[in-house]
Amino acid sequence: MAFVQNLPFICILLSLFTGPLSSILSGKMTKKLNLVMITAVGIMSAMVLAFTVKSGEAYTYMMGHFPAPWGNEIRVGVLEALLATVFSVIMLLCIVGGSKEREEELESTKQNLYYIMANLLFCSLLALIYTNDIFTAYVFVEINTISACGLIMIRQNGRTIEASMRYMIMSLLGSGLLLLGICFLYDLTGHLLMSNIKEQVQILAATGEYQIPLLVCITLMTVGLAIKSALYPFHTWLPDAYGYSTMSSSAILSSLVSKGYIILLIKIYYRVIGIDVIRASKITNVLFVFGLVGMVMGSVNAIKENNIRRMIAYSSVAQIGYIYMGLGLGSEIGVIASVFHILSHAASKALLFVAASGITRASGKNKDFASLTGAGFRNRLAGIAFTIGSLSMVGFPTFAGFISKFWFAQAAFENANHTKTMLALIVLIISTVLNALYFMKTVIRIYTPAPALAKEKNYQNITVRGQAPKSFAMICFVAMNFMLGMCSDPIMKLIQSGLEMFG
Amino acid sequence: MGIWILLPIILPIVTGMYLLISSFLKHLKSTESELKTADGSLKPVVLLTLIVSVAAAFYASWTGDKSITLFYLMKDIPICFKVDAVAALFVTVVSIVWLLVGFYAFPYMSHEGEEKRYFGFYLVVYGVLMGLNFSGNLVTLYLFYELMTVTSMPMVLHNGSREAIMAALKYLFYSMCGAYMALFGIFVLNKYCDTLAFVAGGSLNTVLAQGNETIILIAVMAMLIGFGVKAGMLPLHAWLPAAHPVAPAPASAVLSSIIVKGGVLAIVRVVYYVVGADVIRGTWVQYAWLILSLLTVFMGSMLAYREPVFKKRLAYSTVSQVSYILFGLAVLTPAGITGALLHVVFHAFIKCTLFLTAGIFIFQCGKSRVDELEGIGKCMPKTLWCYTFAALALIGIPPASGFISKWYLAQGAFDSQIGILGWGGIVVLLLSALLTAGYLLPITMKGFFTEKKTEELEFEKGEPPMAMLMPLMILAFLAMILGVLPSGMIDYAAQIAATIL
Amino acid sequence: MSRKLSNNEYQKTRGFRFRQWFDGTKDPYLGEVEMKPVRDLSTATQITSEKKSDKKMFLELVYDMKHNTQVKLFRRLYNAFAVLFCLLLVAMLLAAVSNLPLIGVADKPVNNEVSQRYIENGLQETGSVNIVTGMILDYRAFDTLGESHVLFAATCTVLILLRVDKKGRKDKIAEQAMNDRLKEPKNDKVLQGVAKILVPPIIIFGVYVILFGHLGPGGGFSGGAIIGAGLILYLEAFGFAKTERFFKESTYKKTSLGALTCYCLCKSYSFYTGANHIHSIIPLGTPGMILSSGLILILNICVGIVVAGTMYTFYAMFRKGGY
Amino acid sequence: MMNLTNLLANYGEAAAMILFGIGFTNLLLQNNLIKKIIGLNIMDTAVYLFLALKGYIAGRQAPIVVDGVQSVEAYINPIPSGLVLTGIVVSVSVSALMLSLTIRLYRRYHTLNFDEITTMIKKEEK
Repeated sequence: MAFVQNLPFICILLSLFTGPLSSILSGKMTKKLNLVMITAVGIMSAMVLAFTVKSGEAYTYMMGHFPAPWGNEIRVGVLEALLATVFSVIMLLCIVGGSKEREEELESTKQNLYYIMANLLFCSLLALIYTNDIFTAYVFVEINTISACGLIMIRQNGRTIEASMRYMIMSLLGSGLLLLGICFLYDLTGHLLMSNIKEQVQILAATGEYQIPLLVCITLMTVGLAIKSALYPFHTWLPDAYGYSTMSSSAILSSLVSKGYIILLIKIYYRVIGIDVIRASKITNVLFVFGLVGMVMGSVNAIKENNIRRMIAYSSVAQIGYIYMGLGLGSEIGVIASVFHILSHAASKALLFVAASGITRASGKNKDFASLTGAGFRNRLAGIAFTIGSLSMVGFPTFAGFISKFWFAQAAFENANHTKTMLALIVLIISTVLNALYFMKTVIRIYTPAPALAKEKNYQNITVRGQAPKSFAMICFVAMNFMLGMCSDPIMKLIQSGLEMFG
Repeated sequence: MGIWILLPIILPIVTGMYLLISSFLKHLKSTESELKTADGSLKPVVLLTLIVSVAAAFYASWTGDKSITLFYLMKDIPICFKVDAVAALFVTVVSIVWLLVGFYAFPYMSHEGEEKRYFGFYLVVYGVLMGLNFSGNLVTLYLFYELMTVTSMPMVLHNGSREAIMAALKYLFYSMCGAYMALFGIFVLNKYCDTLAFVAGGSLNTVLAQGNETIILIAVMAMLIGFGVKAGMLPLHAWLPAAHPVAPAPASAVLSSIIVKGGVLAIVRVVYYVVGADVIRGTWVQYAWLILSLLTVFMGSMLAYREPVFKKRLAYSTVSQVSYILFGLAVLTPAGITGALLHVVFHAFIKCTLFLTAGIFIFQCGKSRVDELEGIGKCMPKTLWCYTFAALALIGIPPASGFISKWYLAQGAFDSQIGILGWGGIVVLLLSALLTAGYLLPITMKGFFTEKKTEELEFEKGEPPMAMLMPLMILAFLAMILGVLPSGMIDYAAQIAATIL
Repeated sequence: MSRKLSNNEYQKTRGFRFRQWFDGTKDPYLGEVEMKPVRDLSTATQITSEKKSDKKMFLELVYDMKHNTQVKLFRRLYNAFAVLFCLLLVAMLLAAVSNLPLIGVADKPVNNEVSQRYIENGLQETGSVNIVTGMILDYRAFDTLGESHVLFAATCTVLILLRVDKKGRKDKIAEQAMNDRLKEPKNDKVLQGVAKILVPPIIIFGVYVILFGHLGPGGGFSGGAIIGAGLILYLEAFGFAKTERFFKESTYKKTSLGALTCYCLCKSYSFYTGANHIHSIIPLGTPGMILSSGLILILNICVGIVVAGTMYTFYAMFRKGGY
Repeated sequence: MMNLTNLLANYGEAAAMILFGIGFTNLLLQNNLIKKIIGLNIMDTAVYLFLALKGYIAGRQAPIVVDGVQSVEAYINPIPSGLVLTGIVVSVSVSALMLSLTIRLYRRYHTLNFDEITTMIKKEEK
């Protein structure tokens, strides 16, 4: 067995171990440690990606001395490695980009706690991506929830604490349902390991036993994960949480955490239940409908919003709607489009958050549009970055957003059901127009010159060097968006092959 | 060889970007006095770039067909450019107008301020338009169409006043709506066409299309309406009268003479080069399109007739005139297409002239309402004569150019099998021609023949500087002369029509 | 701006914080000052009036169903929806349960080769007499690893929320903490007497439960909880002053760090060797002896330390936001 | 659909499900934060009850090897017990987190009613 195959496990253990280690170090040290750790994990994941692409097949890795159904194991394929790589890059950039805010908004004595939370969150994301055991997945979902809550409320004011209360309530409902679904599944199949569960489920589906419990536990797990990943009607905690927590937390949460749950859901569909059973169970239609509603309502709420951070938060509600719409189409290509959209949205939304914070810093940290006027001139790089992010969100060609929209449309066409096709296309266009409305409004606002305002409120200009980490993050994110938009083909191929070896 | 196409696209964009960035840097040390001061290096840079790229554009478009593929945006969807007859026609018109208006704009913008930003965007938009005209497939076209919207918007909100911003938002939102309806169409066609590249006569895959006619027709209709936004077609025309008056005169001149033609070009490409005319002939789509365009023609003229503000009146007349073109395209007959293409050229020159005249009126004596212009001919006769020629051409009085194109439009309406709509169309065209006379000529009348004595008129300045008058005269002259000896152009347009039908 | 410093620099200074705390400005957007500042008696009346106004506001916005129709409508809808949802859920679950395999019978999918191997070879493979311990600490150790980190994460969140930083803002809770200290120890003879008798056996029992986790019922979690309970009882009886002689935050951090590190290292060793099919050098020992079953004993001790520390930390934090 | 004899036989699981519903409803409907947390705990407990019943087999011992008997017939299924152990730890940490959040909210807004807290926050906005 090649040494490279150990790397995923080493990644998980490393990120897990840096959590406790950070607890005794000082804030600065923990930051360094955290950055080093994430970089190392990114490099290792890239190596794993290269290895899996070369070998062209997924492999399983025993966690312990005991083979599959008895011990835990993790399973590594192209898709997992790809996601791990991209996630670590985005995590790194988010942490780098938000360092200044953290220094100002967090108490000096609680800096290191932030990084503990970040490390544990990252670890849980990796574990969710790699694990092949559904109960392990549950445990790490809980870690994910708790540490995400920590990231929200570490900047302490009424809004964030209330928001994290809402968040906890919602996600506890979700994880309760998820746990119950897992128990049902265990009861029906007698296994906790995904592949074995799939075999058993196939047998059950063939013999037609336990149909109702099977359906129920599919529903439970789907609803649970949908609640946790803030699908439309369950999004109430989201705007406050993203709007008032410190910037890097918002970026990480919106671009990674909710995606982690969605990936777990995809994993459950493909590896635990089997996609054909899912299709037969028609649960996808429910997701489809909720996704469509989310796509529209999220954008509508975003239009009504007067606080830029909350606006971006609402737009990510809409984007999650896109992803669920893709899943709901139920076709292979739909899922591919969703996975690609997970990547592209992660890139562009994190960019938007970083850029927005840059803009608000140039406007005396006010987030309302009135005081953002002309901020594009006060903080040039942030203005440009925000524009690019908005264009990517709006689906401007040569940026990531356009490609994912294009693939969603293709997926809609692949779908046999014509009403679904038309619905998907029409809602796609409508929500795109709404996106354009509020993003372009913001862009025009930040490029309306207002020297008078700036003078009267004495807003400082922020140079590129004056915010070096943020500039670095923004440039990297812009490059990422551009890359995803320009050469989407290889990534699409990766995702495709990854999904093939996923099930 | 194909590399020549890139020059007129890249060069202006790069130069414009340079200008923008430098003006941007200037903005940072934002003391008003510094912003006001213009620097001498601007004019030579802009003119040099314009001339070089125009020359390159001519060279690229008139030395045989060529094509170039930049890179693949997605699997089998390249970003590629291609020269063909239509592209050559549009490129020529755009280049001439852009160059002349560029000359005109220098004195004008000197009192609007922010020249660097304005000319930066002016150049960028020129490059983008070149890309639009040369684009070789639908996705490239869409890309440059969006770019055109985004980059031409700052010219609208040049003086960042509140109504300017509102108008720009309106413009942006309408165009984006249209673009996304078109995008929907692109998604559909990508499924049912062999290729999104432009093939004369269309490349619809009949096997795939079997049984999906409805969705294809819906898609085509969506694209017609979507691209029709730029061309000011009926349901989504409202941005035009809002955006033109607030923009500075040179900007509104190019907006209504060139940018709107971008929509026309897109429609030509979609209908005749991707879908194919036969697909929509005789379907509800054609009739809907005809009816919409005719309604727009009539309504535009009516509104223009009632409009007191000069530039707004011209904007409404643009709405109606561009729909002449759309009508010509919609009848799907060679004569109709010929007329439409001719009208594209003529209307570009004419409407440019009219807007520049309006600009001169504002520039010299700050008069923007029609009723204030009484007796203007006494103090600036040359300008008013140019205006009058252009007006006559637009109305279509022989031998002026407008007559030719309208003649062909009418002929196209005759020999198309659209029954009553053909006749109705001709009636509407004549009616709207009368209205055109009704809303353009009074200015000439009042301008020259007024009861007031010369000393009663309160126009502080006389004729504008030569740099503004010259382009005006050239354009007016073009508008007339093309009507006097049109044979070359008619053959060219007829040839295009023959190839694409 | 009359001051020398620019606005941003000034906002970083202590003086600015102090002033903000002093006049009690708090801005939900900036959120520098979180707690309500200490108010002296002169402002008490104003506070009460504020309270009154709040009550009035609640009456209008929350409770007044008659006038505030939209609240009423929303509440009605929400409740109806929620109840409906829950009833639906319960009905669904019952329907599912009614089709599940029966309780207590041996032949159902749950009792398959997995549990069989755990029971039949567990003793030999893990060396642990207590099969459950063997399972969670050796067969499925990855879950348990995650689990102990769940505890750790929870502790950190509680620290984030409730820890009062001495050198940080000194505000209301700090005050409360002070008073709390002054009151202690509440010389409650009975409590102290009982504690004197009970605490040592409790802690010893906890240690026993941990150490015999692999031989009988018990294990790290339960034992740790017991030790934590003992510590809490001691704290209640003798107060923080005495407790801090041997248990500070640093103690918690160091012990839990040590425990988790040890845990991670052991597990990564066994994972690594297991995955690469290297024979693990850890002897399993003879089952039934206390020093047996390889790593399980060590892991139990680690878990026990973590859990005990966590329990005590929770209590101390809730009690007065510090050790 | 509803197999009643089975349901009666599985009375324990049915009870667990009803408990789960109760907890869920509490978490959803109660305005008082403490009651919400209690609801959460009820929910978790219901799941543990369910799991414990999964493992139970009539007339068998707890899975601790007594004098060397290692036949499957002797002991109940150990897996659910382990899962319950994990679940308990998770719920302990989560409720600790929720409680500390509650404490903070109470210190700041002097009330436990979630609606009141939200209205207070709205007031702060103004």
